[in-house]
Amino acid sequence: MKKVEAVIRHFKLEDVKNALTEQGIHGMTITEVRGFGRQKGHKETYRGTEYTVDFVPKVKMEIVCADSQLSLTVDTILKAAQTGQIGDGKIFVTDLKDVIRIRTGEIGEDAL
Amino acid sequence: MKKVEAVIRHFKLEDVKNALTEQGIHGMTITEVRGFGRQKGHKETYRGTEYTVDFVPKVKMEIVCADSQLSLTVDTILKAAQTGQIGDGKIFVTDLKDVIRIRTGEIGEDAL
Amino acid sequence: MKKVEAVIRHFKLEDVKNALTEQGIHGMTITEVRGFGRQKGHKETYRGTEYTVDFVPKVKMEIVCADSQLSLTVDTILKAAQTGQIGDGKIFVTDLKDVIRIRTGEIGEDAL
Amino acid sequence: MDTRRVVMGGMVSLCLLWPASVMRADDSNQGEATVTAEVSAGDNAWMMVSSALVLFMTAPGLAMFYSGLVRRKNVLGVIMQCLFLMGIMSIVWSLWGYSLAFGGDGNVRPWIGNGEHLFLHSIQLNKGIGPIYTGLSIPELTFMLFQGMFFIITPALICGAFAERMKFSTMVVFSVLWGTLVYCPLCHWVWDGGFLAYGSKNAIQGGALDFAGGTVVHISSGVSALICAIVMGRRLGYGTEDMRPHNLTYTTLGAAMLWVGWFGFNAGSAGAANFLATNAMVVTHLSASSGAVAWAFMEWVLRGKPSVLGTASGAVAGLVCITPASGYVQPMPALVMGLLAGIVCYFACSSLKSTFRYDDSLDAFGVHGVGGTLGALLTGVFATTAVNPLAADGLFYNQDTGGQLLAGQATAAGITIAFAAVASFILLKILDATMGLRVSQQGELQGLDLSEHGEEGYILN
Amino acid sequence: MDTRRVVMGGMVSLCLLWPASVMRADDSNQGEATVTAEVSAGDNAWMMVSSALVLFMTAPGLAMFYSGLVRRKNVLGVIMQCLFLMGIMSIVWSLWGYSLAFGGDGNVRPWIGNGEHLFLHSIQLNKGIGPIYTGLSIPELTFMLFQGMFFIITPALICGAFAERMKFSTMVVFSVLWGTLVYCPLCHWVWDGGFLAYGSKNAIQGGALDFAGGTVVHISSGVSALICAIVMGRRLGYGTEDMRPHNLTYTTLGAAMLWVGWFGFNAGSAGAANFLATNAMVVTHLSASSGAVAWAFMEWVLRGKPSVLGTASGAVAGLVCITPASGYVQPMPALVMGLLAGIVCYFACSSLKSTFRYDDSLDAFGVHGVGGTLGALLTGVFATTAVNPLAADGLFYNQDTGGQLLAGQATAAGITIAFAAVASFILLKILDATMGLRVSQQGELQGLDLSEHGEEGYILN
Amino acid sequence: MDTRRVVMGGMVSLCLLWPASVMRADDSNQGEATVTAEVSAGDNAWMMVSSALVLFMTAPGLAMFYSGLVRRKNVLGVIMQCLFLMGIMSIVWSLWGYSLAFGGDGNVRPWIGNGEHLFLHSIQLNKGIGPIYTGLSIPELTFMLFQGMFFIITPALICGAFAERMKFSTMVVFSVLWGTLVYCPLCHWVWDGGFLAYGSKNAIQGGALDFAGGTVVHISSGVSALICAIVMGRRLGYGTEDMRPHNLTYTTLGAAMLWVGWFGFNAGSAGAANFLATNAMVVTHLSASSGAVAWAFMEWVLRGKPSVLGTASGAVAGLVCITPASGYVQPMPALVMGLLAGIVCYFACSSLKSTFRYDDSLDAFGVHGVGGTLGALLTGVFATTAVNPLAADGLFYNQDTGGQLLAGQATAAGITIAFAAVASFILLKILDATMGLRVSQQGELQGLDLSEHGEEGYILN
Ligand SMILES: Nc1ncnc2c1ncn2[C@@H]1O[C@H](COP(=O)(O)OP(=O)(O)O)[C@@H](O)[C@H]1O
Ligand SMILES: Nc1ncnc2c1ncn2[C@@H]1O[C@H](COP(=O)(O)OP(=O)(O)O)[C@@H](O)[C@H]1O
Ligand SMILES: Nc1ncnc2c1ncn2[C@@H]1O[C@H](COP(=O)(O)OP(=O)(O)O)[C@@H](O)[C@H]1O
Repeated sequence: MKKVEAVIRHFKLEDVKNALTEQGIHGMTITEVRGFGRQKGHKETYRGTEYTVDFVPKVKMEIVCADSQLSLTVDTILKAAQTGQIGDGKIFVTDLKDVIRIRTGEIGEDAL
Repeated sequence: MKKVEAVIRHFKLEDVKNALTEQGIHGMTITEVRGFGRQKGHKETYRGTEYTVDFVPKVKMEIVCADSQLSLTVDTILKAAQTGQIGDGKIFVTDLKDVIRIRTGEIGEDAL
Repeated sequence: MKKVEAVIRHFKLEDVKNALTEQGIHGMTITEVRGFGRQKGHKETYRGTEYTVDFVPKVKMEIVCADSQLSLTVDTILKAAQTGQIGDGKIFVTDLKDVIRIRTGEIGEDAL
Repeated sequence: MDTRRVVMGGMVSLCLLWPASVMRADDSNQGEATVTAEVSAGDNAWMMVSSALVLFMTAPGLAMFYSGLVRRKNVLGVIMQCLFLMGIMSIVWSLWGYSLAFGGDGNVRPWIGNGEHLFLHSIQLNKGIGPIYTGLSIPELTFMLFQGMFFIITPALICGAFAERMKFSTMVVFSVLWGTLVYCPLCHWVWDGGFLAYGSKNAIQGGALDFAGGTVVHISSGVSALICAIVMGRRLGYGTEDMRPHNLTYTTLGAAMLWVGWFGFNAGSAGAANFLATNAMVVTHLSASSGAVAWAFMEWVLRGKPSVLGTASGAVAGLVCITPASGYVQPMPALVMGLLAGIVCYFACSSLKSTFRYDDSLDAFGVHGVGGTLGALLTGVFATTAVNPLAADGLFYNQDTGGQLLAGQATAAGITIAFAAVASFILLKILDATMGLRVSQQGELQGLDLSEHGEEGYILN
Repeated sequence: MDTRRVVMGGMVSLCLLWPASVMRADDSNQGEATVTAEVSAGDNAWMMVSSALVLFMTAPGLAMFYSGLVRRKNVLGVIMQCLFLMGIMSIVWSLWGYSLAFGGDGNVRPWIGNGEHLFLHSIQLNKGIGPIYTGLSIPELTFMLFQGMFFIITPALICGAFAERMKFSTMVVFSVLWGTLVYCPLCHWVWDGGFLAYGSKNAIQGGALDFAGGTVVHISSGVSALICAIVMGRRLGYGTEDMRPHNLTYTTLGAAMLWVGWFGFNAGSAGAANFLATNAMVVTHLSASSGAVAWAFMEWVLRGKPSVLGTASGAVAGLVCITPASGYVQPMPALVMGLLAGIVCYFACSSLKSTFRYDDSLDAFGVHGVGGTLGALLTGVFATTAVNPLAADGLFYNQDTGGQLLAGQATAAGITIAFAAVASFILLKILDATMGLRVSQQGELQGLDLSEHGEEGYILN
Repeated sequence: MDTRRVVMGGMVSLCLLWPASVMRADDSNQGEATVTAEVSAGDNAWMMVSSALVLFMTAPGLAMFYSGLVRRKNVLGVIMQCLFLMGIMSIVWSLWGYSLAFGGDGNVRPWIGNGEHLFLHSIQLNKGIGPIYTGLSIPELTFMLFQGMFFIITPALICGAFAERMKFSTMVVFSVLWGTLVYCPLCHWVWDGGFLAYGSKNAIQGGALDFAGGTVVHISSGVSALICAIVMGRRLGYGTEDMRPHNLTYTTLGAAMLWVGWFGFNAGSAGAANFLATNAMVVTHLSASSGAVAWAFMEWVLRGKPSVLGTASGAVAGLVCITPASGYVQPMPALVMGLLAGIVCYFACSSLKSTFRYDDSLDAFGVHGVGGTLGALLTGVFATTAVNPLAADGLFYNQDTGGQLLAGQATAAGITIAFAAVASFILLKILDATMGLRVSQQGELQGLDLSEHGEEGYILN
């Protein structure tokens, strides 16, 4: 099994979620994160004191899926999250040892 | 070493934490997340405009442990977090290459 | 490729970020987390009712880097985040299967 | 559905307008009964301001004070209780509440008002005020409005006891019934010449001094709150889960608003912008001050740190305690009253509750019940005719009159406690059997904002 | 740069001080025209309080009410609109607005005021008030200030329609122009004896009763808001993205503040702390109450749950509706008016908007436009000379005078609607062509707090 | 422990009640000295409202304004300072502060008041007011209360300078000492006929006009704030860490509340609801307006974007600047004063601070010190006898009287600056040596909410 982590833009969240569910991918967990990369932050000035805000708010999406679903998942995210502007984000893929569903104790792909 | 990630219900956090510490597992990191899965969200209506809220607030717990502690950790979480209702959450297990304690620079299981 | 996750103190964030960028590491994603470990929490009393707050606010930093950059990354974090006091945090290293840049679809180290 | 709606609407409208047309027809007759005293602009201005201040106490004041103390998932539930009570209690007050409380002459009808003011019928054109309050130079409507604000905040105070678990529908019915059956009689007893009113013909033990609502407002609501907390039972997870206040900035800002609004509550109870109002305002301010400092110092000494919640709670305790006394005591005794209120309520909230393990979620009893009783008694100690010739000298100044006064104060407090407790208990039991008191377990876990109102308080991402 | 700054500053200063010195020189002449009636401390106290209350309505009241309804990223943008309008509109009012609105005699100049009060020149030393308001015993400056607070809140209400997308600079220019070209004439027509004023010589259809701003404030702003919403177009992502209110605690607390502040708005419109003020305050309170309860009950019946946003909105709807009527109707009809306002505005916000799919972001039209029109009409139904001998009996009491009155009310409402709509439309089109109405798409996505003001509302980690 | 508690409590009670009983015994004697002027309901209503408004300024007003500007971890610490000062300063004021400030006749005792009003002893039954303020028709208790509110807010303003790092215990001691040793004398000098009072027998350079507290409140607190900032040193991480305001919605809402409350501050300083009060209210409003707009425009021109923090700060700057002048200047000059305040304070906050690198965390000096001084001087320019016959014509109207006046204003400002600076410096050095000024480094890192009070501001998950 694989864990797909995608850091995306906030306003793409709804689109990505819908695209994924349309593809039959029905589970995910999201986290508010702040990212730093090529996309520049911005400056804020408070009574003349200037702050450079480097971190940009992003959403991280974690999706665990069977190996067979990996490319579907990645492709779907890629398509739905892309704007072509710097700051669209990244997708990270990790190997997963195991998944367990807490409610039933089911293990592996059954747990998804 | 392993990283155990468990997505659980908020009101189970205290129970799970206590169960883990009772078992001698004394380190963890938690994050506020929102989950999407079988558990349905809810509808909210604001002056007649209806919103479907799909994401449900959950807590993600990350516990790094020695390989030998893995099953104890997973079992403890399973037992403490279960309600039997849809939405109890999942446990993900990943292999970890390395752990370092920042304070001392210790590496591996010593760092836990 | 590797994913380096570092749980650090809030007030070290700026230092660590600067140290990393100085070393040419220009991408990272951070999350607000709460940690539990050797560092004790504190007590809060509200009208005579006492609560023990076990979880301590921390920042989690995720940095994906090429294998060759791993030790540089870890060392840089270690140095910048250390205070020597209990609670400095941990660094976790995981193997990463793949990285994709959403904007371009680039894969692997090119995506960083 | 549509026809049902129309019919419903029509009926409601009729109900409300019938008195309007009646009253219109009656104008000629009423004309004679109309009181036509001169309106003093200064007094009327002050009483309008005071009315606004007392409303301001309920919301934003109390709404912030209370809502900050609950968990995030119940923040709207608490605000809703305050806001909805502003609506429903005002309607009830105008339809029948004012009449039950202030109708008839308490010397003649010591138990409950009559129907003379139903629908505000008889007073809406009065430029002056009726026989009981003949001294005042404000329109009776102003008086009605000012008193109506008390009718809102009193049940709102009770909400502190059952926060985070009571069904909204039951809360509404409870408040309307409680207002009608507990508040209105009490108000009549104490403030409309009834059998607890100081100097009333029928007064028991000479009656009690209650300038702005020690018995009527604070003891009654505080004791009822305790009964609510006991009858409803504790919140799920009480004692184990994290139930820290989710937003102490709201609570403390709300406390400050209560402090400001309380000037209307107490100084407005003079019914005029006279010296008595000034005295009430000064002692109110000083009692709040020493209450705040006292509670904070208790914590400082006993726990090592003064807390902002403690300071805010102490201020409210001081305000509660001075309420019945504010038209009768002088500045230095007010400092002492606040001091005692801060100390006594501190122990009530921290020790009493944990000893008996009832879940008075926001300490409505610990602050209002205990502080109100303390205030009622201390009024018997510190009242002085130097401030108010209509009062008597309390125990501190004169053993004879003071002893008598204190007995009257204690009797009134006791009767209020017993009455509020019994009546609330019966009401709650009936509602429990019919509508149910608590939300479902799932609703409680999810939080009242979502389960009762389908909304969220903060969406901050 | 530096010299530019100095020159700029100098010019501005000159502009403002020129009238100061002129007016100083003129003092001797002005002396004669000065009205020297006695100031009543009570009335003046009440009117100063009322002025403060109306300012309190704009901020924190409306600022909280509105800002809670937008998304987090636009919270400061909304507060900024309220705060900046407090500044700029007050300046405009003192320089020329008051003169355009209240200069000259409306019986003689029915369309627009004259320049007699430019820079407050002629009134700043008046201890009494000019010919139109001769009954009042307050300094004209007090009256000017009180009216100036309306000049702030009216454009601020419009902001609800274009929230989350309008350019700040254009908003400022629009508000100044709208205030000058729409508000001032309307104000003159209705309140300075112009052609819509009840009893004015030039009145069309006998003119309309508008005690505290049904036409001048609520219809005008509500209708202009609708035009803004339509001309500006919908927000990006409207209908698909999550646009839930980010902080309903602000919205409900703000609604409570509006409620309290509205006492100044309506009861202050009596111009004195007399019986009429009391009546206005009582009916205002009752209409808010039944509005709140009615809207909540509509939701309860139709959707299963009463919401706190609904309750707050209903209270505001009730307040809007009673505004024009508050000096003319009695308590029970006020309950009915609030009830109807709650129901009608509920449908306006939930059905109308979704049917026609305009994006009146915060329902400025649904509440103020619809509620204001309803109130203007119902004034023609429930007004009674029993409350205010200067009024007429409405349809509910007398078919003849009532029919006539209702016709006058409807005419004034119609003219206000047409005028506000056309004028706003033209203004917006001109501004669209010159300055542009909307922020860039990127700015809208980022949020107005950052793109327009370079700040963030909450930094909570 | 328990016995200690009882003993402590007993002693405190004794302390407070001793004067109560004394004063009781003295009543007969005091009777003669009692001033028995007629109370004007209108004036008293206004002064009670004003007192409430000034309290409202400290909290919620200033508490929100300031607490929004710090980091999340210190939000309660700031609110606590305001709330606790409401308590402790009021106690001090009633025990000895009022007597030191307003006891005795300043013409006779130009340096400090005497003990005649200790414990409010001699004034608590006065229906009128003492010799210095003979014109007023309010009870002296009202005057005492109103002035007491200033005694709260002035040290609260200083808190802006040492926010996020000062020990709470030291802050309390500092405030009590500062209030007693700096505020009370200053107040006596300027407002009780002392050597800085305009027209006083002992006045230096003729004394200074200070209607509502330019020197007494703003210069004194602002300058002391600067000394605090310098003596305490900068916050840890100043200049490198993220110290952005954590909640600008609070700051701006708080600014709006300050604006509203300031009507009580300035117009209340008339002591009556007369024309002078109206004038003060109007010019206050206009100065706030142009201050807000001016600061925003400065940012707009120099940085490209007007900020909401700038607008709020500008409003406060305008309010500060008009404070000493509000009973002496006319509307148009008020617009100019606000304008200048907005511009000057903008530079003070953005350039001065960064140039000299002191950490005046919330710009207490930049706004109150600088704005207050500017206002004191401009009073000498724009004051006019047309508004207030007791004043003199300023430089703008008359070179002779104006030059003299301006000299008096400058002298008073200079003396206030020197006195506040030196006294604060000495106080701080003593406290540093004895109690310590700053929390531990660890406490500062953790935040004052936890380290000093053991509480958290927001628990939002
Ligand atoms: N090396 C990295 N490790 C972890 N997260 C990264 C890394 N590089 C980028 N990110 C995340 O991806 C986001 C987008 O990256 P950025 O370089 O700004 O744009 P793009 O992906 O379009 O090149 C960042 O905000 C950050 O959250
Ligand atoms: N495929 C997945 N990837 C990541 N997280 C998931 C996935 N499926 C479920 N989750 C997480 O687990 C939570 C519970 O899942 P859900 O399907 O609702 O209930 P259950 O686990 O009882 O079947 C979700 O809210 C989500 O946070
Ligand atoms: N086993 C673990 N799994 C995951 N996170 C951990 C673990 N142990 C510690 N942490 C994280 O590291 C932080 C610091 O750990 P702690 O034991 O307090 O101090 P130190 O690392 O200096 O020994 C914790 O707050 C927690 O977030």
